[in-house]
Amino acid sequence: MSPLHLCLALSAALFCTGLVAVLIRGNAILVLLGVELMLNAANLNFLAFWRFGPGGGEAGLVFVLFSIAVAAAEAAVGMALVIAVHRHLRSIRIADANRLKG
Amino acid sequence: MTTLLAVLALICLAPAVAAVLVRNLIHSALLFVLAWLGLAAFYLALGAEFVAFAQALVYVGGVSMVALFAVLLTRPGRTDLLPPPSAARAVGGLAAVSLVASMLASSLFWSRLPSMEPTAPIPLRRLGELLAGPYLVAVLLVGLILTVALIGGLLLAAPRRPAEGADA
Amino acid sequence: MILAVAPASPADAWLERAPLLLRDALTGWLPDALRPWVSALLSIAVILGVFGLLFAYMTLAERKLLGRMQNRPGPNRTGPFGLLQPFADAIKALTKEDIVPRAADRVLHFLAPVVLVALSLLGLAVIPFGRNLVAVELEAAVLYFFAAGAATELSIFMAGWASRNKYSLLAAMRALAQLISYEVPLLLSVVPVVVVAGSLSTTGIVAAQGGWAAGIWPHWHALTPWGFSAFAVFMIAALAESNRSPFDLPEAESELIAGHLTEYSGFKYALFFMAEYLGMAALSAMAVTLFLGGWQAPLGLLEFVPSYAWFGVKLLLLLLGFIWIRATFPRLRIDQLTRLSWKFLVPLALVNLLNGGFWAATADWSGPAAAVRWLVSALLVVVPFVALARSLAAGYGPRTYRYAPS
Amino acid sequence: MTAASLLTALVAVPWLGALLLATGGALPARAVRALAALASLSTLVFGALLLARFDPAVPGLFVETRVPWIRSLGIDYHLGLDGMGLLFVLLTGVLGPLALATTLRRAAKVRAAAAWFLLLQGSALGVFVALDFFPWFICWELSLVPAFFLIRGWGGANGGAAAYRFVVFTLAGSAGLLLAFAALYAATGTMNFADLAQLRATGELAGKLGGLGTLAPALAFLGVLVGLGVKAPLFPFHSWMPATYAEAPVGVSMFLTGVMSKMGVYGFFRILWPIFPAELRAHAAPLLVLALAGVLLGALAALRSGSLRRMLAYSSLNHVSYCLLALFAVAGAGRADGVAVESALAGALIQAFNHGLSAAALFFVAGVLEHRSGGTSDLDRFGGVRAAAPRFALLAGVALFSSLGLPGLNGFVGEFLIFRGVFALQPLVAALATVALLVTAIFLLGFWQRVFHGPRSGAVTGTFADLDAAEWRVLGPLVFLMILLGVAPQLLAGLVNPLATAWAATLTLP
Amino acid sequence: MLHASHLWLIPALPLLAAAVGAAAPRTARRLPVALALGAIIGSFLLSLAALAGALAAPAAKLTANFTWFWAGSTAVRLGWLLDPLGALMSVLVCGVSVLVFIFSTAYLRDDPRLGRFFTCLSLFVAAMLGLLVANSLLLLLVCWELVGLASYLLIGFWFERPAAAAAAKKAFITTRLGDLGFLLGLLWLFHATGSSLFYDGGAGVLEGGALERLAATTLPGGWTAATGIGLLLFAGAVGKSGQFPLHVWLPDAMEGPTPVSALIHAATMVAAGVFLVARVFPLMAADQGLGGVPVHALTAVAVIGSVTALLGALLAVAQTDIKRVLAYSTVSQLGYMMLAVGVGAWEAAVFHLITHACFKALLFLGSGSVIHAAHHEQDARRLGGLATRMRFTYVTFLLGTGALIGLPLVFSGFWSKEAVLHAAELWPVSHLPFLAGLAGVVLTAFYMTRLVSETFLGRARGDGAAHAHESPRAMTLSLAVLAVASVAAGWIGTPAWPWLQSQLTGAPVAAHGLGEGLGLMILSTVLVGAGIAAGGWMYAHSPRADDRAPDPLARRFPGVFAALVARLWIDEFYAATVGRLLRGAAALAAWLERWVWGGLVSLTGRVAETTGEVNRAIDEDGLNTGFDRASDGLRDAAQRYSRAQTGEVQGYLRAVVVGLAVLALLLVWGGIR
Repeated sequence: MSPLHLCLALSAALFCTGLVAVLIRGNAILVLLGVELMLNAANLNFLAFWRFGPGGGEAGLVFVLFSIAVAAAEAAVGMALVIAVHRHLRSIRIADANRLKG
Repeated sequence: MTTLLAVLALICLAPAVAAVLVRNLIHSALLFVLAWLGLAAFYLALGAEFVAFAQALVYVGGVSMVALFAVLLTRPGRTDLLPPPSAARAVGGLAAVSLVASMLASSLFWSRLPSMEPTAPIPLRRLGELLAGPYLVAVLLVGLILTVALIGGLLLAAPRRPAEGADA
Repeated sequence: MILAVAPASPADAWLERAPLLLRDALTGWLPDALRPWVSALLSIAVILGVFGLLFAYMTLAERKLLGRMQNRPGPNRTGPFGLLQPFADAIKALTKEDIVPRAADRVLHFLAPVVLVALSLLGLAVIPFGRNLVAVELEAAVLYFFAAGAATELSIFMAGWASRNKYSLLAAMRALAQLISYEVPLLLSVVPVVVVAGSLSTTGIVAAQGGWAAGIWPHWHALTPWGFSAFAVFMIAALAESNRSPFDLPEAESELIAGHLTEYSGFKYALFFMAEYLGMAALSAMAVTLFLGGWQAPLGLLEFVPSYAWFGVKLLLLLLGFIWIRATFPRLRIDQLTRLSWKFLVPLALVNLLNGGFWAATADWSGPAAAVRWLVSALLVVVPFVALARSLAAGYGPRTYRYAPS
Repeated sequence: MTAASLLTALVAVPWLGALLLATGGALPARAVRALAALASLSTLVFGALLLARFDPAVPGLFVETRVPWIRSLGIDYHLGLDGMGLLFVLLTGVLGPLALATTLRRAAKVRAAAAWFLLLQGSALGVFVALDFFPWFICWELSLVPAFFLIRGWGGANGGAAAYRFVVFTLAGSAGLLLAFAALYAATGTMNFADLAQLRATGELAGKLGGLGTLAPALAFLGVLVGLGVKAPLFPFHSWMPATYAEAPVGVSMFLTGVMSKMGVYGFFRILWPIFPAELRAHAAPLLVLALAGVLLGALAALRSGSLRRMLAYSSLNHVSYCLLALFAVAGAGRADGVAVESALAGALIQAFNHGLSAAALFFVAGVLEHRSGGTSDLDRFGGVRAAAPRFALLAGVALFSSLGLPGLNGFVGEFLIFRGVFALQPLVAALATVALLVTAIFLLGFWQRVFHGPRSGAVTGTFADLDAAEWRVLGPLVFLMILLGVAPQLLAGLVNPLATAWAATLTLP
Repeated sequence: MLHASHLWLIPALPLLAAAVGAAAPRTARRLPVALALGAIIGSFLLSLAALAGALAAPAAKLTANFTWFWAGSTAVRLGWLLDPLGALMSVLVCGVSVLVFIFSTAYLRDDPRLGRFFTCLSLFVAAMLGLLVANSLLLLLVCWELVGLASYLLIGFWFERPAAAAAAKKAFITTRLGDLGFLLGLLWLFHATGSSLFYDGGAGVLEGGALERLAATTLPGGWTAATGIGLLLFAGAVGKSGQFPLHVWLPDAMEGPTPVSALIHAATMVAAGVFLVARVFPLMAADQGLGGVPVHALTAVAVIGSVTALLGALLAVAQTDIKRVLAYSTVSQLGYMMLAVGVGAWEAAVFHLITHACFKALLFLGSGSVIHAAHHEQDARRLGGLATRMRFTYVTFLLGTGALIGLPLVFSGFWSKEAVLHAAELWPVSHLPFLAGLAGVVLTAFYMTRLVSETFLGRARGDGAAHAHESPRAMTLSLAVLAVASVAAGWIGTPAWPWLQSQLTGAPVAAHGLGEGLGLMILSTVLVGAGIAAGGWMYAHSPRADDRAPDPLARRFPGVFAALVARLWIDEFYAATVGRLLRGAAALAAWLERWVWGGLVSLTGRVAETTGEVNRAIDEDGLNTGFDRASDGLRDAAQRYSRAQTGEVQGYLRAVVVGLAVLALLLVWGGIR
């Protein structure tokens, strides 16, 4: 098994783990963390192909940096949203936030 | 190399899986942190030093803090311990697992990826030149996004507790 | 072998090379494959030993100095001048009962101090203690240092949460707010250094500070206007990061009964204590590296003194400064603390970022232009400082009490 | 400063000012006015700097910057100035601050008004310096937005309706413009004015456009013509104008007539003239009739207007039509004597500048009258203003006679050159157009007689004040320029002569 | 001696005075007066020097040309011209101006806007002098218009009076109508010759080459360009000099202060038309005519001039306002001048211009003195009996009258009028101008006698006249100087010593004694006598009893008199034709604006609206019922399906992922085979 395959396998596994978190955890915070994990998995793919890919892919590395920055922004806004939702509904269960009407 | 990576992958994957399954929210979040740290180590092993430290700094220092704050501020009590409806959970799990299976299968067994020699790591200075050169606009845009996110987070969460969304 | 003639360069002086020679002597007999591992272990051991001792005597020094400053003798019973006091304390802490509350999250309660100490030590790996004396040579060392430091916050949270005690939890929250607030100016004050030195590597930054202007004025960053400003911001933020007075709210004994440490006793408590001092030492070491020229001698003719000695002197001076501050300033309120960070230090550091950029962009100015460069840079420090200080102090007068406590 | 940064700063500084004002917090009104005035005056400063770089020996662009912008579409960030552009930039520099001061003087919501106005000014400048259709069109359209809001929010009672009409009309015209350039782009792959003119000069353009369809060249020409014609305005695309000028706040009316109508004239010279010369020549006769109709009917309609601002609006139509008359006469002339062509072209540009000055001054006069009378624009409500406000009457009189084309004031020079050129090319048209001179005199003097002469009556009561210092500051410079440029027209002619000569030379080539 | 390149100083001095006066604060009354007086005296001295320079070389056209600005690559050039005509006229204008200025200081002493008055006067003088020394038709046009502006300002000086304001506007617009011709003529000239300079070292438009070209260019109608241009330029002169049919503004212009009437509307500005025609005489005469008969632009000048001479004299007969009488008299005399130019004797015209300027200024100032004394009463019917109360004014007015009606031998008007009539008699084309001139002589004598009788003789018929007394010294001084000039100015151009003619033409004119025109002189003397006799019989013999009494002439010829009082309904005719045409055109334009162009817009909107309405109707009545039913079904179905819409994000996500998984599986398994 080559390192590239390993990386891809880990990436896929992490992605699925994140996905499972998103799908089955009822808590909004964990859902958000799951999303973060999925992003990480994507980052790992970038890095893997940067390192073991056909070469010349400096962009892969740089992209990961941007991706991390954006993920941080996403986390901040997401958590703020969760807090806002909690203030409104007194709950952070995603299932409770099923109305568009405030 | 592969061995090291495999060990690190396990270090990374195990907490992640545990985090998804553990019922205690705080534990779950802390396990996520562990997973991210493992991932940072994995990056380090891949030769992406800068990215690894950035990952640690941002996820361990930033995202995890935000998440923990959110957990504490929302005080879910025991509610999170209730599982979602079991049928839905089963369906979701099944779907996810099938997806995992298909992806793993495709990526590991049937892909015709050439096995490449690892490229040389990029010197840090080169990375700086890249960021300040061709990617300058992107850097500025990311800065803008972060600023907007900061302000947006503050606005969303601020009315009662001004400090809570303040990092990122 | 001792050479009688004067060495050609300070780097060749035997005293300078003594640690390396010692290392080579110790590892020289090993097979090649093992040598890096052993020398790494050796570095770890040395760091642990030196900083362990430093921790021990820092506590003593603190108590003695505080005592002196408060007009009392301080510990003087154990050993001559109380010199064995730290060891007595250590033995006491080790032999005390380890109490874990029943409701506590046992795992996290245990993990918190361990993680904290471990992470506090991590940062020391990239500090160049002397010429060629660095445990791990990293390109992104500065980044690494702060990434490692970021995890300390986590362990404080763990400690607070795992205790299942509302005081602990509140203290943990306050600690987090404080750490996050001061992380920003801390990092921002470092950025101009990186910009000017053009390197993220600690050795590179120290090397950039070598040499003297006009033979007497060291090229230390703290001795430039922007560097001075950054240094000041860094040190204030470092005070807060290491939970030292006057920013020691999370463990404020009088308000939160020692905060997140409430439910800790014995050796775990000692570990927290140790982590605090180690963190302080690490940040001070970083400050020395970034701003005070690292191991560089202040004057050319003092170069005969070994570099690690210079580093030690500087580090000790900073640490004594910490103690001095603790003895001098009253504790801040939580709102004052956050306000200081967001409304004063962060803007100041941001302006200083600009200042550093200006400094880097004008590196080739010389002669009269250099004077202009200094002047502009100084203005960029003084003007925002005055403006921000005024706005920060606006509305503060002698304290009045509108509502009498009933 | 480099030329490129000068050009960019020229456009960007008013926009920056607008941005600052729009996003800045609640500033005191005094600070808003000062900031706005500063941003607005920057145009004059940059204009002066550019003037210092002007080289009469160069007929084309004396400053230019061209940077690829959107490579995939072949769009460049192409700015540049020749004498003509500089002329209009200077006009904007003179009128912008004055109109701004007028707008802000008594406006509610000063900050918003200032921000909109600066946006308007910057956009107008963008039109004058952009040489690629893409940035040019952005500015062209962008100028509509602030104008709309200024008219609607700060205008008269029917400002909303007028603003809608104005915008709908202009947008309809712009649609034509856009389609035409879409066709040009489809045919040639470029939207750069200079490139298109080059293609035109080498004769490739016709073939390429023809490739789109036999009607394509004519339709493209028509689209551009309508787009520019609405703005200028060219008869009969002017129906938006009287209501708009009458309802807009005075300062905006000043700017609309002084600068924005010149955007249309400028477009005729910058786009239609170099890119569609053949079509222009082919359709010169009907266009000449339209311009003549604008000249005559504008003057006649002004004669019938009972409201001051409507009268001035029609007078604007009349004056702007002179410029177009000159252009169409030249276009239709083919190989004609160079002296006449030069004269007509130089005259048209000079007239555009001078009309900007005098029309703005007259609108300001109308604004002063309206303010003093509590908002009425009805000519019958005034009388004897000269007795009540002699200084005002003096300055207003200079503006009026300048508009009337009295020799010695600036209005004469342009009209004389236009007539000189047009007479040589189309004597009959020139003779007919002179009738409008008479009609102009009749309605302007009629206005003067009714409002300024006679015993005090109507709204002119004892409290009717003479000009105050702020009004002096607006009207004084305008009147000074009118006299200066009337006596020394070389100041303007020097800017446009190289271009006029060059154009005439290309026209007289076999 | 003044060099041509310094000629600009002559107009510049008053212009400066005007500029300073305009900028001076309103409260400073004395400053503009002092400046204006100083400037005009300076200009007077300068023009004397210029005259000396011009007379030193009468035939040489001394010029100083310069470039005003460049239009394209061609220069627009202006210039100054020093020749006897211009210099003489400058001296005249300055001289009369000095006197009028002095007069005005007294006449308008109490006016609050005295400073403004002198500022305007200075502006006028500056422009007039510029007009005289201009060597460029363009510069001449510029000054021409500025003169018009000054005239406008001064007629409307008392702008609070609606009549004055209306008269000012009428004057400006009527003259501008003529100016359109002038402008077109200038444009044509510019186009044809490429220059507007009169003399430019051989390249000017009044010099050989250009004239030949102009005369050789023929138009479709058989006219030459010279004729066309000449006629167009003459149109300008018609407007400015109050020639028929554009004479209507001049009587109305009497609404201005009397010194203005004297200076501008009698002595100088109105003569500018004559000056213009005299100036471009070579151009107008360039055409050789048809078949040897000089039928060209000048013919029109002669015809218009004679018609005006007769018409003005006729209309003057029935006027009661003393200034209006004098105004129509001016119209008539200007007609004489035009007549003279038209028959080719432009030097005679200039001669008459000079003498006329002196005596008409005298008459106007005299009337001003009367009006001033009679408390601004200027209706002759309410005056009378002033001869005893204002003896000095009476005597000078009589001298002026003598000059105007051409009492033989002594008075200047006699000599100049003889020169005009003599030239007309010799005109080969037609004798009608000559006859009209003779008729005018009778009428002139008649109406002036009537005027003098009504004003000065008899009893005072109004309060103003009853309490009148002699005017102040400043006024009488001016009257005295002008009286001397009115008498003496004729001696410079008698047939016995034709100094003026020879200086003007630049060639010696033979003195031929009194013999040649003796018959004509006797004839005109007789005619003058007849006019005086008729007037004296009707008016002096039996003066009116009071101001209500009907005019003696009206008693005898009521119809004629009514027509003359109504000024032959010319104004009404214009109002009914030109005015209505213009109003109609304007109404049409407004109508087009409102209904056609505006209407098109509303129509477009209306059409869009109607289409929408129709559309709506079709939709609602035709299609909607069907759609309603279908919609109901849809709604029911949708309600059923919408139960899947739980609002649970994770539910949706699960669905998505299941779908994705299926797809992925398909792809993967599909990819294997």
